[in-house]
Amino acid sequence: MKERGIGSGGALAWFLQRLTGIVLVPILLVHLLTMHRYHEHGLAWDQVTRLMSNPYWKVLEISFLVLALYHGLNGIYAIIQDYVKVAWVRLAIFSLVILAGLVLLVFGIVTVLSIKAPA
Amino acid sequence: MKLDVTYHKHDVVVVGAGIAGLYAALKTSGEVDTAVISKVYPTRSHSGAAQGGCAASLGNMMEDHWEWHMYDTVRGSDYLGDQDAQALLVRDAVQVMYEMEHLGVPFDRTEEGRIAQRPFGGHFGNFGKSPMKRSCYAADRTGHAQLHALYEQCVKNEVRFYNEFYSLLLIMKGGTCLGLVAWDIIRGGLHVFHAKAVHLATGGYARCWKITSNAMANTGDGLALVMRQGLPLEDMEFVQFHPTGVWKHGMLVSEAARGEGGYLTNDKGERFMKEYAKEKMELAPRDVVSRAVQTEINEGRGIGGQDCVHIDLRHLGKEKILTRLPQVRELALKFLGRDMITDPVPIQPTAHYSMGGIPVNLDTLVLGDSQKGTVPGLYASGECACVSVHGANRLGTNSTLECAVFGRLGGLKMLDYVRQHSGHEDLPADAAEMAREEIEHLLSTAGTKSGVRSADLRTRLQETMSENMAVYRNQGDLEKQVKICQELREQCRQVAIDDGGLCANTDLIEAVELGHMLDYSYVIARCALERTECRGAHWRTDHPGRNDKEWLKHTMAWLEGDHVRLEYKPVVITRFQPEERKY
Amino acid sequence: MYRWHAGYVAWLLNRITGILITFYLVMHIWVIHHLAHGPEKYRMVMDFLGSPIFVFFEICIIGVVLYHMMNGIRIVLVDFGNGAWTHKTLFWVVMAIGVVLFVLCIWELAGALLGLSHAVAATH
Amino acid sequence: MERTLRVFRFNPETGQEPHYDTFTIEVEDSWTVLDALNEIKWHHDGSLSYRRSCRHGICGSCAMMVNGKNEATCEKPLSALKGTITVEPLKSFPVIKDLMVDQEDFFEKLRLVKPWLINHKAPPTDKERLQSPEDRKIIDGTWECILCGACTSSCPAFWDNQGFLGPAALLKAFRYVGDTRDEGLDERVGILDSKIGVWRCHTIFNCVEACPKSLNPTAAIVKLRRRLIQEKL
Ligand SMILES: Cc1cc2nc3c(=O)[nH]c(=O)nc-3n(C[C@H](O)[C@H](O)[C@H](O)COP(=O)(O)OP(=O)(O)OC[C@H]3O[C@@H](n4cnc5c(N)ncnc54)[C@H](O)[C@@H]3O)c2cc1C
Ligand code: HEM
Ligand code: SF4
Ligand code: F3S
Ligand code: FES
Repeated sequence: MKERGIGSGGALAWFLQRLTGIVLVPILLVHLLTMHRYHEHGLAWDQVTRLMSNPYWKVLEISFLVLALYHGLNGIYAIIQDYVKVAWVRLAIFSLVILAGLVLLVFGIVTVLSIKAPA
Repeated sequence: MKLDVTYHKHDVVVVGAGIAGLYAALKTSGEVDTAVISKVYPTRSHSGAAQGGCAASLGNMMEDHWEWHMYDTVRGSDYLGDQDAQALLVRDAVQVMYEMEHLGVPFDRTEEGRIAQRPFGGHFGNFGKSPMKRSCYAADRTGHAQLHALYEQCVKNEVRFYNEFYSLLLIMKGGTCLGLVAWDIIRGGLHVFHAKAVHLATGGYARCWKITSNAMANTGDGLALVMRQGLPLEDMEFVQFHPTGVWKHGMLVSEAARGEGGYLTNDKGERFMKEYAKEKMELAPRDVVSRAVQTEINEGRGIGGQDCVHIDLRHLGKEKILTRLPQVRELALKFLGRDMITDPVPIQPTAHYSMGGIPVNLDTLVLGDSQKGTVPGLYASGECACVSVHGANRLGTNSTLECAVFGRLGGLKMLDYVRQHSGHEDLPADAAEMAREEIEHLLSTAGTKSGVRSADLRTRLQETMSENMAVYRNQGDLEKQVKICQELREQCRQVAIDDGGLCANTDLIEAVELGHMLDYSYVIARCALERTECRGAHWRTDHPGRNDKEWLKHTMAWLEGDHVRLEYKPVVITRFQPEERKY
Repeated sequence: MYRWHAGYVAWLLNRITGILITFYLVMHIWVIHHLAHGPEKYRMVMDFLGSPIFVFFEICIIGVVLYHMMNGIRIVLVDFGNGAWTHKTLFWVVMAIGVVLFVLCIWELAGALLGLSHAVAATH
Repeated sequence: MERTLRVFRFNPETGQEPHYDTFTIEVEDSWTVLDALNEIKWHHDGSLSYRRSCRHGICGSCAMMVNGKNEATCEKPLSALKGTITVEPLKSFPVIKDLMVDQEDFFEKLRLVKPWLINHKAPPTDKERLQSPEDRKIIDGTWECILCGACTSSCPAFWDNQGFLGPAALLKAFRYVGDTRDEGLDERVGILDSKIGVWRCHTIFNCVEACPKSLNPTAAIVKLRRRLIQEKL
């Protein structure tokens, strides 16, 4: 029986998964109902950019980004903990997940911040 | 095949992990090196089946005194119990019950937060006058609660457990017990346990009846082990039958079903108890009700002429059945497919509790003769032992109490003994030989189709025991049974098993158990044949009435080859003189 | 597999949907990234995404998200409410609400394409 | 009446692959699955191995998988099962022989949660500790566990990660953590909060489905987690 390791068994991760999940509920609904309104040609560019240039929207979208990324990747990591038994593989995947998280975070934040209202 | 032998050394080795064995181990563990050997996982011991509770005169619900409890116990035993032991039992009861609470047993509670107590058959206040709430309980799973708490305390104390090890043979030298030989059921292989003190707590042995409330593991191994060393057993003729066993299965329909007002009815739908106990009706003591049920069956008034009568709760109404007797209803649903709310349920008397056993003194030290001679290093407690607190008939809830009080006491006594003996005495060179021969012989029969199946012999034993020496006994039937036991012991030598393997060979174990059952069943039949009176659970139709002049004495029985030798020893009477037992 | 029952199915789907959404999220971030590259690039991407196959895909992902969300709420009710005793009923209740939300979302979001609603077009 | 049973067989000593044997036997209406197994062992094939003792669902020996569902076989009437009855050992524990599984690790997991009353104050002499009936009620549905292993065997989190303490051990942990007489949460936090502890449970509820005693280990796990969260955050 390996892994009789004591301490840091993931209380915080477990709790945050639930907390972020619940906070995501309203944010996700708002995001869905505003950003994913399609018509023949998708959501119009100016419409989106107008919305997104509003600092409140920026805050909302960034928190959505942060929460969803954290929640999703934390979830993936939880799954990996269930199925991957070898310690170093786990560590490798864990590092990968964090790396991916950071890259996507930067990518996403840059996108959101760089949007300016149409001239 | 030459079997491996592994050697172990401990200060104390306890055989059996029921309430008695675990309490003994708990008391020596932490102080001296203690091991427990059990053929089932400790929590699977039959103590876990005890439902009703555990008696102690705590007086949490109403005034109570240990003297009252003692009076009930003495009277319940039909004056065959030893009153020095009975006094010890009821006095220690109080302390032991508190100790069990401290150990974590989740007793039900009163509004004041104290251990709750409830009434139980045979327990009264004020020397048999008023009903008494004396049984400490945890719902209807008291034994389970006690067993688990004790096991967990033993785990805490780092008792060394040898689970699924089957004891085969005691190791004796010059009249002293030096250990035992056991078989590792799972992996196979003989193990010699070298000990300063051995404590037998192998539990009940009513498995030799066809209809029984006992677990399949209750095969009286401890008794056979003792007898094979030329040591006696005591009061083996006394076995209690519970009136309401589930028909064909034998599990208990709790006494509560009658306590709440259930009727017993025969094929004609009559409440037949009016013929046997006009006043108390269904609430008469266990032995009286058992005899009534058996008479109805014997005289052809069983349901459809079969060997059962009905217990009928329908008049209590759905509400009451569901709130007060949910377990009982569930039992009948599961095993008979009958719903007590709409149907009466067939029951029959079931072999339940064995009063006799390995004779021990007040220190739980095993006795070697009918005087006071003891076997150094060998102890026993619980249902397999006979101190004797139950005499000819046990009171409900006094038995788990006996296990706790004398198991605990045995632990303390062994501690003293072990501390006085610094080293282990040398084992005889051939310590494991007899056990090896028995096992190697049985294994060698595997596949030889010519032999007798142990199951067939066991079935015959169980059926004839139920036929010839259950609730009612008489000379003719008992003589028949003695002969049958002799024949079966003869045939047992021809037993061949199917499984010749070492791993988890339960075929082998059942064959060994059969040998044990035949030995003590034979002794039971012989003791019963000899006792020509009615006392407690032993009811001779050909010798009505209790006969104190000739039979106020304990039976001591030795199995010597094919022969049973009997001696008798006086009953210890200190405080309560024998009177007629009336309820 | 032990047995199919609400608790097990709920968990299995939760795990699968969780993974799906996470992959979608990664894609989504990449796609939205194009917003920053001006209207032309954006329109190109959006035209592509506006194709029926992607609308269908989008509808699916909405279902997946709603399932995961509703079951997530159920899990939280189990963890912090009394749901451990009522988890099966709870499952059917959240699923029912999920279906209602799903229909609403489809109506609101993809209605225009499916010709169900003109509300979206009107806002344009 | 005749019934057919398909029984899982495995014997490490013969080197034969695990397989199923089919027995058609004469049974009585009132029989349970265990009665049928006994009939097979006693009159057809003595080499069949399985555990049993009490025969009425209190000792926890006889848990097996019957038609894909974990049951206390001594309490499962044949009449409740249709057609051929498949009997297999409990899933995910190593099989020792036939229907017997190795439960050493299962019991070791119990030991790890320190299943005994921890209270540093000496108990009152010659009296019980007091506990109100309401406080006593908190642990109802935990101490009744018969340690049959049916729950842990059915738990996907345990299949995936055999280190996981599993529902039975966690139910036992709450038996003590929830007992108002107990002060041992601190001593148990280490193991409960560890990588093999409460967070490994994904509230799958297979354990609740599987328990032959109708207990709810998930409810206990959930309560443990709340206690730990309170403790840690
Ligand atoms: C259905 C039922 C209900 C009952 N209800 C009550 C009640 O309400 N109140 C009450 O006071 N009493 C009750 N009794 C009686 C009481 O439960 C028993 O007398 C008591 O529990 C016996 O305990 P024990 O420790 O002596 O033995 P057990 O608990 O039977 O334990 C025997 C132990 O010995 C071991 N063992 C046996 N043979 C061997 C061997 N060869 N090698 C290794 N180990 C071996 C077994 O593995 C087991 O661990 C009831 C009995 C039954 C059957
Ligand atoms: C909208 C509200 C959401 C809620 C209420 C929610 C809730 C939850 C909860 C409670 C869990 C824990 C399940 C468990 O431990 O067994 C979980 C797991 C998970 N969630 Fe979410 N979630 C939401 C949105 C999302 C989003 C947007 C993503 C993707 C980015 C996501 C991805 C995941 C993943 C990958 C898991 C792990 C699954 C597993 O362990 O089986 N969730 N979610
Ligand atoms: S919780 Fe139920 S299934 Fe699990 S071990 Fe206890 S009794 Fe068996
Ligand atoms: S099945 Fe396993 S995952 Fe949790 S709810 Fe039960 S312990
Ligand atoms: S034999 Fe004891 S629980 Fe089934």
